This record gives sequence, C-alpha cells and structure tokens, in this order.
Amino acid sequence: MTAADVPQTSAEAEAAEAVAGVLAGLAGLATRRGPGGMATRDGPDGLAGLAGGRHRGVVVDSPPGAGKSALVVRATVDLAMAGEPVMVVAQTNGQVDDLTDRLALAAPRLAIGRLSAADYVPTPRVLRHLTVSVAQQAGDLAACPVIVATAAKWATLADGIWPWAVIDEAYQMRSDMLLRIAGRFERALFVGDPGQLDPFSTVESDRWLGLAWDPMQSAVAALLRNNPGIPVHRLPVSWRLPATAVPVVGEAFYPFTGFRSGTAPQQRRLEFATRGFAAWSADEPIETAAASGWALYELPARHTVRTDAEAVVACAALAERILQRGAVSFSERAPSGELVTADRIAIGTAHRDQARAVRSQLGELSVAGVTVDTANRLQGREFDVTIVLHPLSGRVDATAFHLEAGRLCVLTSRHRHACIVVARAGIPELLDAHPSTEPVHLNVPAKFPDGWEANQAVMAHLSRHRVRA
Amino acid sequence: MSTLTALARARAVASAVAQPISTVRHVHVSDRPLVLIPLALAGEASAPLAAMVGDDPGSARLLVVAQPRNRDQRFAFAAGLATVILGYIDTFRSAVEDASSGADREPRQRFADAPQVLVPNRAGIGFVRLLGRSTRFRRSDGEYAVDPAVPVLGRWLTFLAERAEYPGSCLLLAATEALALHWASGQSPVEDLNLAALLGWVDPPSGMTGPEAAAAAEDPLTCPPAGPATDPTFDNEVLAPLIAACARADGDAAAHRAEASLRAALSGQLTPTWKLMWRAVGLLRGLPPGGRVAPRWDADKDAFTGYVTYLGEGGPPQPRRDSAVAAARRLDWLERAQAGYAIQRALDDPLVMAEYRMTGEAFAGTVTAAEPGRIDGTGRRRKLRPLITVTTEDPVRIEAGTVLSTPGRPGQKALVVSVYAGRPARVVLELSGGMGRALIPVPGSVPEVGDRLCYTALSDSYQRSWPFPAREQTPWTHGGPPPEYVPADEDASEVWS
Amino acid sequence: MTIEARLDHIRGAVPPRNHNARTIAALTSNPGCARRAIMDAAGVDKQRLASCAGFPAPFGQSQFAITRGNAFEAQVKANGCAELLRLLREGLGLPLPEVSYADLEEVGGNTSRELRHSRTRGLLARAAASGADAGTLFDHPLLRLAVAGQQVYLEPDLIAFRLHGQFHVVEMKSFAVIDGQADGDKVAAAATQSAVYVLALRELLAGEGYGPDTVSHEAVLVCPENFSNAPVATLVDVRKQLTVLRRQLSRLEHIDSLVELLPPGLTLDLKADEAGVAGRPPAELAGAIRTVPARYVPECLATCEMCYFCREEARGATATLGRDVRDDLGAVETVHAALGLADGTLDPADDLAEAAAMLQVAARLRREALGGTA
Amino acid sequence: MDEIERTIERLRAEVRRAAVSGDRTRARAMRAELREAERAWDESLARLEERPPASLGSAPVDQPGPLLPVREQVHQALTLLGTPAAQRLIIAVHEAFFGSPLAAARLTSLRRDEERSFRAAPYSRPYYLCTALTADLLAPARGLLAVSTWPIERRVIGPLSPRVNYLEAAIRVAESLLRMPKPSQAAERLLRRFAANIPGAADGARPKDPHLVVAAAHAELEIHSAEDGSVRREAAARARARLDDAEQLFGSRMRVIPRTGTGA
Repeated sequence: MTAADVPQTSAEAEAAEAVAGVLAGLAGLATRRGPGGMATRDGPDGLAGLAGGRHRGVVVDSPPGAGKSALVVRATVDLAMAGEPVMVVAQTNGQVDDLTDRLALAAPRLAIGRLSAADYVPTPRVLRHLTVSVAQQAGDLAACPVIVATAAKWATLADGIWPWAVIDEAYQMRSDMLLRIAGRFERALFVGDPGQLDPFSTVESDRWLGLAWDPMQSAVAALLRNNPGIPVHRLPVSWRLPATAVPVVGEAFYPFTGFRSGTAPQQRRLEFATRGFAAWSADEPIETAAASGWALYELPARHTVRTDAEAVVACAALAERILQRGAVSFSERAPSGELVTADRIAIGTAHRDQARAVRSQLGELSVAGVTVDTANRLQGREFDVTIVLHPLSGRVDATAFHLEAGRLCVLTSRHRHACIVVARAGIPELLDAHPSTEPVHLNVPAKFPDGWEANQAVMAHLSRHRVRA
Repeated sequence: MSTLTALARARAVASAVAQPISTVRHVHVSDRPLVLIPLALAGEASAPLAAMVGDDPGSARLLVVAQPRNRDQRFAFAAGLATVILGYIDTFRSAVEDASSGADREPRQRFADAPQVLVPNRAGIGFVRLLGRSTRFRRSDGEYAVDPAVPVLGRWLTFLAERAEYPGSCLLLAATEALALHWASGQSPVEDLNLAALLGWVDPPSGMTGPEAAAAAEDPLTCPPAGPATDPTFDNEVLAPLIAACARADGDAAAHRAEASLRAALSGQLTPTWKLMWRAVGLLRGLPPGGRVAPRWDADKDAFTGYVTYLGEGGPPQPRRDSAVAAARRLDWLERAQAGYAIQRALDDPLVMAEYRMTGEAFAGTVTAAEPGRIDGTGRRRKLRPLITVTTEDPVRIEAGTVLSTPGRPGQKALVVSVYAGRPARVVLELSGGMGRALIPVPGSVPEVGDRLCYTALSDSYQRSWPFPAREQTPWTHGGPPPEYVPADEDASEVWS
Repeated sequence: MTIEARLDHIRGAVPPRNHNARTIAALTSNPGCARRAIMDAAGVDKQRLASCAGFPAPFGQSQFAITRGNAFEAQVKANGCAELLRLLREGLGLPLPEVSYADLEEVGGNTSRELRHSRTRGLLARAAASGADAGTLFDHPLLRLAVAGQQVYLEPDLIAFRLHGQFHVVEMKSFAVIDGQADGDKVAAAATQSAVYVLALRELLAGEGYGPDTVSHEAVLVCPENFSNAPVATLVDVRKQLTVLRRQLSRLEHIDSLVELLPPGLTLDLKADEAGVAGRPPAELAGAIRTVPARYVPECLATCEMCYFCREEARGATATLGRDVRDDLGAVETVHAALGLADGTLDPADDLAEAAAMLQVAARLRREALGGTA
Repeated sequence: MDEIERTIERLRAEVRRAAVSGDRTRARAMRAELREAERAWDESLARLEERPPASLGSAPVDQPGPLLPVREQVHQALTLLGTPAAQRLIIAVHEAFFGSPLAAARLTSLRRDEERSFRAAPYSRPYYLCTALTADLLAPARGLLAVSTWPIERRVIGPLSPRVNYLEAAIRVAESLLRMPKPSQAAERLLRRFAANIPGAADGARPKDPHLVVAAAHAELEIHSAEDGSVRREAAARARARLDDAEQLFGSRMRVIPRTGTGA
C-alpha cells in the first residue's frame, strides 16, 4: 500500500489520485472553519465532491485491501500536522493498537494518545513507541494532538470537542454508537468497507425500521440518510486481492461500483517446493488454487451438523499440506518469492463452534500458527492463502445468517494469492430451492448486494475450479 | 431454538403430548390478571369488531360494534373498553410498598402490585398497540371530541404494548408465548401461534391425544380463531348478514333484536377462547416460580408507578415514532434487558442452563480434587486462592483465563487455570471471594470433593450504561435536534374509518 | 407427447386456472417443491383438488376485506384518478400538465382479452415512442407473461404511469401504512406482484424494441394512511424481487425435467359431472397426488392450498416441526430416527455419528434436569 | 324457538363447510335455507314482542323518501356540475346541495331505462340521461352519466377530459357554495375533497375559501383546455358524421379494432 506514495503503474496513479482527492477534500473542509470552528459555508467548486456544500464529513468506501488503513494514517497525520487535533476512532482494541502502531511509525515525532478502558493491557506494538502515551482519562492526554480509542471508549466521554474525527471501519459501527460520540467532533472522515458484515443487535425489533436514525443500521447509513449531501469517495484499486479474485469479488459484492486489481495477472504466483502425489487428495485442490487463485474442494453431498467432521478435517488437511509442500509466494513485494508460513494462512468459518473444531483438528495434526476464526473476526485481516468452510456447506436450507453477503465477502476477500473453498455438493440446488420470504419494509433502502444473488455468483465462478474429494 | 428444545419437540411428537422445556415458571402470573380478547374487522387497520374482557373467569364483559365502519360507534367501543381497563388499572393505584433498594439510595415508594393484561397471541399485542395509537392523540374537546377516557386508554394501551417489547416484562403477555416458554409442542412454531392448538398439546382434553386436540383446534367451526382476525367464512356467512340486518333494522325492537343476534354470534366466537385463556392461566400458575421472577415483576411495578406519575404530571402522549436519541436509548435498554433476562432464566432453571452446557458456555460436574487452603504468595500480600478440579461429561468450550461463577455461590469467582478437554473433561479452577477475610476459608465456602456444581461465564452483574446526548443535543449526524411535540389538530381529527 | 399435452392431461378435463400477479408471485414462496411447480405449470385448481382429496385449504377471503379493497381503489381512481394524481405530484414531482388518462379495462364496450391486450400494446408502444413527456396514466393495461412456456394474461389491478420517459407500476393495496410503517410480509407480497408487472411491461416493450430501463424498477405503492381512507404513496425498490422472479420463471421453463420423473398417464382429473361435483374417490386422487414429490415446510400453511394434504403426508418428518428444529436435530430426517439416535436405540450410520453424539448429550442433559422423564 | 335456533346453527356450519370445500352449488342451497330460517326466527321473535316484523330491504326510517323521481334528482345534480359524472359524485352533489340522499341502487338501472325509452319513442321527453362517449371509439365511457341536451363536445371523454371535467366540476361546486346563504356541512366537505386534489386550492388542511378553489382550478384548466378542446371537437364531429341519434346519446357498440391500436 505504501506503493501508492510513488506512482509507477496506472493503478498506482489512479489510487494515489483518489487518496489525494480525499485529502484535498479534508483540507478544503479544514481551511473553511468559521468562527467557533463550525464548518458551515459552501465549499469552492473545485473541491472533489463537495459541490453539495454545508457538510461536515466525508465518506470513503474502500473495497478489500484498497489501502484503507494507509488512508486513515495519512489523513490523521496530515490533519495533525495542519494543527487540527484529531480523535481517531476504531471498533476493537486490536484495531486501535494496529492504528496506534502505524501512526507512530508514520509520524515518529507526533505525540499519540492511546485512550483505553481500565482493564486494557497495553500490547507490545503500542508500548514500543516512546511517542505513545496510554491513559484512561482523556484529560491525561491533553498534550496529544492525536488520540486513538475504541468507539465504546469515546462514548464514555461526557465533554471535550475535537475539530476532527477519523473513524475507521465505520461500516462496522452502529448508528447508535455514532450518536453517542458525534458530540465529540465537529467534522469527520468516515472510512470503511461497505461490502463487509453489517453491525447487528441481540434484540429483534421493527419499531425503528424506516427511520433515518434507525439505531440498528450502520453509522455510515445513518450519516448519509440524515446528510444526503455528504460526498462519498471510493478507493478504486485493491492491493491485496490478486487479479484472479477482483472480477469475482467485484461482481458478486460490489455490483454497482466495482474496483480493479493493483497487480497484473502474472505478478502474483504460488509455487510449491516439493511435488505432490496424485494419490494425496489434498494436492489437487491446492494446485488448482495455486494455478487459478481459486479452488472449490467439493465433498459428497450430505446434510450434516454444523461441525461437519469431514469438512473440518479437509480444511485442516489443506492447511497442513500447503505447509508440507513448502508453498512459495511471488509478488510485487517479494519478486524472488517468500515462503508461505503458517501465519500467512487463515481458515475462515461462519460459526464459532466450527472454528473451534478446526482448531482442535489442527492441534491433532500439530499444525501451529494458522489463524482460524469466524468471518466477523477475520474482517480487515489479510493473508496469502485462505481456506474457507462455506457457510452453506451441508445445510438443508439457507437462513438469512448463512446467506448474508457480507459474510461470504469477508471470507473470500482476505487472500493475496489463493482461496480454497471447502463445501458439500448441492449448494446451487439449495440456493434455487430457497424461498424468498423476507419481509420488505417501507422507506428502508434495499440492501445490495443481495446475499442470495451474491452466493449464486460466487458458486457459478467456483464451479469452474471444482475438485471433487 | 436449540437442540434441547428441538429434542423436546421430537419427544412431544412421539409421546403425543407437549414436553416441558423448563423446570420453573419464568413469567409472573398475577392473582387477578385482566384477560382481553379483541376481534378486528377484516381488511381494516384497526377497526374493533368486538372484545371479551374481564378479570373474573366467571363474568366476561362483551363489547360489540354493530357498525364497525361507523366512527362514532368505534369511539363508543373505545370508551366502553376504557371503563373496563382503566377501572382495572385504578384498582392498583392505592396500595404502596417501600422500594428503597441499596443502602446509599434514598427511600422510595412504588405501588405494591401492577396490572397484568393477557391477550391470546402476539397479534393481540399488535392490536393493543394499534388501538393505543389510534386513540391516544384524541381530544375530549373541539370539533372531533371524544369521551375523555378514550385518550387516556390510548396512552395506557401504548404503555403496555411498549412494555411488552421489553424482555422479561409481564405487564402485557401473549398466552401462546407464555406457554411456549415452558412447553414444547409436537408441531411447528408457526402452528404454536394458534392458542387452541398449542393448549391442545400442553393439556389435551380427556380422551384425546395432543395431536388430536390440535387437529380439532384447527377447525374454525368447532374452535373459532383466537383473534384479532376472524374466520373468513364466519365473516361472509354469519357476520355480514347480521351486520346488514342491524343496518336496516326498522324500529327499536327490530334494532334490538338484530343487535342481540349479532352479540350472540360474536359471543359464540369469543367464549371458547375466553375459556382457553383461563385454562392457560391455570396451567402457568401450576408451575413453581423461578427465583428471579419476583425481582423482574418489581421492575414492572416500578415502570407502572413511573407511568402513573408521568400521567399525573400531565405528560404528553407517547410520540408516533422514537426520536434519534430515544431510539438509541431504548435499544440500549432492550439489549441490557435481553442479556439480563437470558442469564437470569439460566440461573433460575437448570434446564435453561443446560442449553449453555450444550454449547459449551457452561458445564456441570463433580469436584474430584480440592486444595481449600492454597495460598497465592506471588503478589505483595499473600492471598487465599483455593484450587478445585471439576470433572464433567459436558463438552467444555471455555478457554483458560476465563472467569466463571456458579449459581449457588454469587460472591465467588472462579478463574479457569487449565482445561483438559476430553470425555470426561477436567477443569482446574482458582477460587476467590466469598470465603471470609482470613487466610483460612470459612467452612463450606469452598466446594468439597464430591460436590456437584455448574460453572458458567454468564453473570447478571450490573454493567453501567454510558450517557446519551440530551434530546436537544441530537448531533448533526442524526439530523440534529427534533422539533418539540405540539399536539396538532390532525392528531385529534385523523379520521378513523 | 408434448410437455403442454402432458400438463393438460395432468390437469384433466377442466380449463387451466388463470394466472395473475399473485399466483405468479407465489411461485417464489417454495421453489423447491416439485408438486407445487407442476400443479402451477399445469394450471391445476389446487383449492378444489385439495378439498376433493379430503384436505380443504384453510384459506378464504373475508368479504369485508374485499369490499374495503375495492372501495379504496375506486376512491383513489375516482374522477380521473384525482387523488392518485395528487400523490404522484407530491411524491414523484409529476408536473401539472401530465395528467392524461387512458382506461384499458374495456375497448369500446368489448372486454375480450386479445383486444384489450393488443390495445394496451398499442397505447404503451405509442407512449414509449412519443419523445414528448406524455405523462399518461394507463388504467388496467392487460399484460402477458410467459409462464412454463405458455403466454398467460395478467388480470391487472394496477396502473402503468409514464414520466420522464420511464414507465412506473402503480399498485394499490388496502393495508394501512401507519406512521410510515406497514406489515413487512404484505409489502413483500405487493413488491413481488409489482415485480411481476414490471417484468411483463418490460417484456411487452421489449417486443416493441425498447430496453428494460423503459420500465422503472421502483414501483409506486399506494395504501391508506394511518386509520383513515386517505391514500399515501411510497416508492418500493423491486430489483431483488425481479431477480428472484426471473430465476424461478426460467426454472419453470424446464418443467419438463420434473414431468419426466412422473408416472406416465398421471392425471389429477376430478372426474367432475356437469354440476361440478367431483366423481373421483378421494383415496385414488390422493394416491395420484402422492406420485408428485412435495417439499413440505410449515411456511406452506400460509401460502399453498395443498398444505394440509402435504402436512399429513409428511407426518413424522422433522421438517414438519420447522426449519430451525430440523436444523437443531442435526438434519436428521425423521422424528423416529432423531429419538432413536438420542436414546442410542438406533446405531448411527457413519454420516449420522455426529448428529447422534449431539443428540445424546441433549438427551442426557434433559434427563439430568428433569429427572428420568424425557 | 330453540328448534329454529339449532337449525340456524347447523345451517351456518354447513354453509361454511361448503364454502371452504369450494362446493358453490351446495353453499348456495344451504345459504337459501339459512336465510329462510333466520327470517322465521326474526318473525317469531317479533311475534313474541307483538310487533310487526322488520320489512326487509326497507329504507331506514330517518331518511325521508325522495320528493322527485330519481332521474329528476340526477338531472339536478348533473346540471349543477355541468360535466359528465360518476355515480358517487352525483350522489355526493345531490346530498350536498339538494338535501335528500340518492339511493345508489336506483341509479344502476337508470341509463338502460333511459336508452330503452329513447329508442321506443325518440325525443318524447325534454331530456334524457345518457352516457359520455370515449373520444377514440365513441363508445360509452364506463360509469359516466350525462345529459342529452348538452352538446356532444361536452360529453366526449378524451385523455385529458377526466381531469378537465374534475376541475370544471370543482369550479361549479365552489360557485354554487358561494351562492348558498348557509352552506351545508356536506357541501363544505365536498368542496374540501375537491380542493385537496387541486394544487394551490387548499391552504392548510381545510380550505375555507371557495374563491381560492375557483382560482386554482382555473389556473390548471388553462394548461389543458386547449388540447382537450380540440380532441373533443374532432371526436364530436366524427360522432355527428358516423353515429345515429341513439348512438350519439348512448354510444356506439361497434366491435371495431381500435383506430389507435397496432392490432394483435
């Protein structure tokens, strides 16, 4: 992603231009602070997407791996350097620590405050920076032009107003959370990936449906419905997804906007140090994936419990085999290739018990270091190779949960080189038999992409890379 | 739904009678609930057709609208309903009790009991909500004046309907849901929405099996629907002619006759459900209440007291929709209540806790080793930290480092030191708290070898809620501060037809 | 024997039931059910069939609802759609002059469908052609749609309306919109029906050489507001419904693959006499129906006239307890098997081993809590 | 009594069963029996109370019978409106301005009766209640009544005419309201309903000022009248040329392939 700093290819130029556009927009807003620090006057026409005027925010949609974090870091640093104190908002402590780390690296002389809850234990990547101070009271960080914290922590503040907020993973934040922190800032940059999982609630209630301020929708949805004029920028280039993945993911999950790959078809390659045996069933799928970027490892059709042992074993075996074969990845980062180690492999599932089952299976194979988690927790992460236990595998029928587009999108867009989907046969039939009985609510914007459609699209593509077990 | 409940349903099929899915009662059942069975006219948003209501199984009050499309008659109906319901509510506005909880808090009083309204099903709750919406903005003066009791009724119905969204509240209950919370039938949840069918499974009439009773309950002729929707063939073949007869009745006598036969027909539709409702009440009363039912009812009494006060102070009717802040705040309440309610039921009821044991979030087992006197000397001062090992058949899915507690010992925390997952699984726990101040545990405060215990990460300890902006400080991201509510003419005049 | 001929034979000696937006929308409610697909493709009168087989469906419409619906529609359309025009002006910014109105319910007193359809076609084509923004209301245009290879007429209860070069479907429903909200299932049904009309309109205009964009994917839903009769209009995005419909209709095109699986000579004919009294023994009829595989789920109870028949047939299957229950029973198919596995009286085939393990834990936990029983 | 009561119960059940099973013939038969039993029940009750039984179908007592024959009443209403109008509007107008409500039942057969009497003895009456004609096919326009003495132009319905008629009717209603010393509630309500659907005619929920309605209606008429007028004139000319007298009043029933259609 730092590649975007020195434009070389047209993709890089395009991406850099987009980022510049956003930053220009922010600068435009920043410079137009009236007395009292309220940015309310109309912007000059030149500014990207600000013709609407009178708005106090900018939204940036970012497809998977399009340099979202890089943008957050640059915007924060730019604003801070321009003398505008910034509150940086992320959703989890993990995300906050990552951002803190990246900010400290990007601006070594910038004093950064890490605001945290009482039970927070600072991680090494936070502690290693002398410029970062950790505190539980915002008051103790008054000297820091940049303060980073989770939205939940920001919500505990009763006073203090920052001229700027930079909100990361804004599509994962719920509208009611934004309501609680919005009093703390005057203007904000919202950055996030619209294709990922929506925030959810443990309660089911229709009472707010149709309201522009429905507390259950995402923060960005609420922001845009209440402030239609707010400009929405898009980062056009994915630096993570290989050329083989972009058309699939784009068509299925970003049907209206789409995006392009930052790398050329041959720039990413996956090769194996050792040869496989035809006998060993795990070899064919990983070789297919290495060659085409995708593989569908199809187990015989069967209705199973959620923790389908065969599927679990298959997932673990594939990970093990990739390591055994000494997979080497060639990319713009490592043109001469680098070994795909366990920490570069992830196994994604829909349910927690499935992840647990896979973990214990890996334990029995004594394979260590492979990340195994649910879609929710894999959001925002990146690996070389991912193995996905398809949410619909072995099911008798689909539910809204298993069909949710965001879930499949997260699972199939974490990889830099290849993605292997493990599934029981029969998913297309299941989708065709799926009754469309979801209620429709007035004045609630229809959600796109539709999970059912997205699943159809992905399965249609995967069927071209099918390997039967 | 869970595997345990699913299994119970399967058993119900096999044994032809509903199966228990709880060992205690999780809802409060008043000594004097008010049963309300509304019927609505098909095709209209909320056009009351009739209602059977009362707090005495022996004497049901039947309210009928002879011309459901006639605005005046609708409000007459609302006024009639108001006398019954407000009269009932009033009986709870005398006796008070002391509610000052916690040493620090100043003494507080609340009403000693609260009204409880029972409707047959969720749709009944929906009807209460809509009737409340269509009446609470009315005015007793001006061009569209209505009986002063009508808008008050509207506010109370709205209060009850909103309270019914609140997990664990029992001010307004749907009989089908209260039953389904305690019994699993041998049919699908969709079919459980039919009160008669569900009761047929839970408590089949003598000489009938559950499925037989449920099948009989599906014939609208022998067993009319529990409302608010009526059976179409009843509408077309019985109701329509009778209503027409009322319309053209010539002279008082004829009018009286016509209305009498209309009342008779509607009473015929309502009475069976009336009986079922009280049977349901009886069945629920038969269950022993869970330990945390009373405290939850106290919360309902607080809510009731609060609304009485609010009305007394002349507060305006509930708004049509929540403002941004109100919505966020309500969602926060609901999510807390939801979590609390789930946990409380688990702590009250081993069969509900079993659901968590099934998913590995809790486990029950026998203490197979104990070091009651173990001292942790690593810190600055020595601490009493007994170790116990619990052996269990349950599928344990709790990682080391988690802090657990057990229903019997609220004051005591148990830190998971290590887990040997297998069958049986062994979990080593480090205990803290609830053992007295000394370095020797108070006798009985540390589980002994052979004790059987259930440990879980669930706890209903109170988590503090963080502040919301004031209504007038609604941020720009959410449309800024909403306008204050001012009763408008349209509110009162909105045609109800 | 052509597929049409076989479907006719299956239906028997009665004219096929007319399709309308509602019946076509219903195709999406349980697309996995071959029985329903075949009956719908053959135009079988399911209501009649079910009751002749001894399982009359629990459906029926109250005349109060019907009256209310008609009254509302009449009121909205009264005086050249005066009320509708106001809504379109307020809601869609329809400018003042755009108010011409064409009634397609009959053609010069003639109500023949062919005539009405060709006239509809003519007028719509003309409107599409006129570059001028002829913002016309077309009342009761008679449309056609290909269902299972046959052109069926859609008895329309809608108005097509053209503005800024785009046609919109206007659908009138008598369920209330209260404070901006309406029953989600009713809106969904309305949306799917509108989608049927959008599809049919697009098909018609495609025949005249116009692209799909000529018909907007946003339908105008007109309902009574709050507790009054005053209409309110809301735009409903029906893109999702369109994709689903297209897919299911295209699957009906391949109905032959389903028909081939049926015993040759199968017929569901009721052998009715002149008076319309069915002469065929229920048992024999039921036997014939059973040869067509069904996929019963409790949701059918709300959507399919065959529901009671299929439910009875499916007794003992975990599916009758609902999707979630079957799911929680580890997708075991029958109640008998589930209990057998739970109690260990049935030893599981290897593909059920996990389900068995899970069910046995559940059984043990219930025993512990309830003491022996259950 | 109890005997009848039981019969009624039984019959009701059987009718409903028949209805569910879709057995229309049986349902019809049962229904007839049921009504008979109900009547018997009603009468015996009445006898008990020694009162005359309710004569079915009789109009409610509080409504006085019409002073004029229905065709006169309709004529009154149409003359006030000055444009072809549908039943509902005619009834509303009559109630608003001439007090007595009109029995809808009587209206349905009206047009047919008029046509019959005209064909029997043309022009023997001062006026006939006839239909409006569709501009394209000169066929009877559904549900619209008009007066024979009007020029055909006024009775022709082109694409814009429904709106034009609506606006003109609004003007006439407003003007008649102004002429009334003390307008009736019904009249006010009627005007309100018109105003609600004419941009600029209603200030707030309830227009008090008929002048405003007249002005607004005229403003919108401006936009349509020219085009609508030419359509009407062309159609009227065609009607005079092609149709015989009866057809000119009651519309042609020619089975033509529509001039405007592209054909099947």
